[in-house]
Amino acid sequence: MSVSVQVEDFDLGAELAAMRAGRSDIGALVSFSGLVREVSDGGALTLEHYPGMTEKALKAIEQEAQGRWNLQASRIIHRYGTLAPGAQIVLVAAASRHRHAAFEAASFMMDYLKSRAPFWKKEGAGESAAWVDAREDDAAALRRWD
Amino acid sequence: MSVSVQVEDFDLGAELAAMRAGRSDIGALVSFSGLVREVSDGGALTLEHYPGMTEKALKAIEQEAQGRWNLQASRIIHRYGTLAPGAQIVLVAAASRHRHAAFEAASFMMDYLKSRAPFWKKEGAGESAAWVDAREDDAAALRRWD
Amino acid sequence: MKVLYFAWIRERIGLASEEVDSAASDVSGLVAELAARSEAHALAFSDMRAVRVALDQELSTLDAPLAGAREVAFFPPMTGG
Amino acid sequence: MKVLYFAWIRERIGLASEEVDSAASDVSGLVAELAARSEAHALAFSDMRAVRVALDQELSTLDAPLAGAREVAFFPPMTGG
Repeated sequence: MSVSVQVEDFDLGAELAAMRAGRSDIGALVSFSGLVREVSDGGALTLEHYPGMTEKALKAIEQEAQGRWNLQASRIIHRYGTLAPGAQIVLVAAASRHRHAAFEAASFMMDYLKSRAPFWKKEGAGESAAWVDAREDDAAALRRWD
Repeated sequence: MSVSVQVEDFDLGAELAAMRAGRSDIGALVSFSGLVREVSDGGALTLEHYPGMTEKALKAIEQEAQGRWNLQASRIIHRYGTLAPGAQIVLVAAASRHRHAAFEAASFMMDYLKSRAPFWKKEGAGESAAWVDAREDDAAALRRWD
Repeated sequence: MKVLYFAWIRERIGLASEEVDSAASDVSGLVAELAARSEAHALAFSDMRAVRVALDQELSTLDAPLAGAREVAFFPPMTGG
Repeated sequence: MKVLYFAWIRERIGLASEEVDSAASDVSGLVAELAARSEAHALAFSDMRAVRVALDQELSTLDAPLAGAREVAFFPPMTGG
């Protein structure tokens, strides 16, 4: 049940281990890691965000997931700043007694985060850098949870 | 693209790190960990399997997922033997360019594994030990991929 | 052929495997032969709705022909994952 | 009130934030005032289909009343995750 917005990288294994440490009531733990894909010009990705609103939005998304599914634990980490190809951008994880709840909650949090958390991606560097357009299918992905 | 059937525990973080090591074409990495939940009498869980068929079945499930989605990497690890409450039983992971493929492939592999991989769970120890019944909703979960 | 048993079928029969010379042409015929071997076998095969079969390590069905299978396994519905 | 800009809206206007005394009653009225500030502002707000707004850090809509909001942010559709 916690949210982090940070420049630093995170340790995926340690984060998932912490969610289940010392407990035996979790049957299913699902994690999603979003990574920087290499774009054609090989440049980095820069993420801008809205400090203050970002944390609120991520907490609201986590709380909404907690309300929809019976979760034993959840975690959202989103990085900002300049990230190299292959770097971790985001972690979303959900722990539940049963696998479908964990899968659905993680998928839900990602769909919401894509359209509701104030992050903006810029690809490349210098003159050729360009803001990434929002995807219409991200809006469609959000609607399937209505 | 690999399958392991083993008694030993596994390092979730290291497994997921290995799937994306040295590459920058993966956008999404989804993992599912199945854990031993504490049952009322607090006993352990024992998993029996069918050596030979198990490996074949898991490879077939992984291959089926590779055929249905465009996956950059996948991994299945399933333990057998006696496992304490809180222990890791199974890992299923899928890496893809986009998040929906990774989520669906991981969810598909778990649903198939539940009904198609020759493992049998026994809860508790000694006289009170009992074989776990197959769940009707696992069969239903499988049908949604038809 | 080699016949394997798993989980409660193995426990009920008291064997993990046995060598069988079968004249049966399909799985059902083999089950009838096995059930005649002992009371424990008969009990294990008394409710075939709870029994699954694999021929040479591939899931199959009770009405399937044996078709030269060298390894036949009987077990309850799977509960892994 | 404090007005914040993000991503290409920030770049186009050349400011991350500015203090604004607004007489507008709703977001659209505020946008009209801001667009009158400079050519850069006018350009940034020339296609409002590409602009999203938050009032006091909550997502809102262009027809929403300002209702005493102390912080108004304009930005393109989000592309995180």
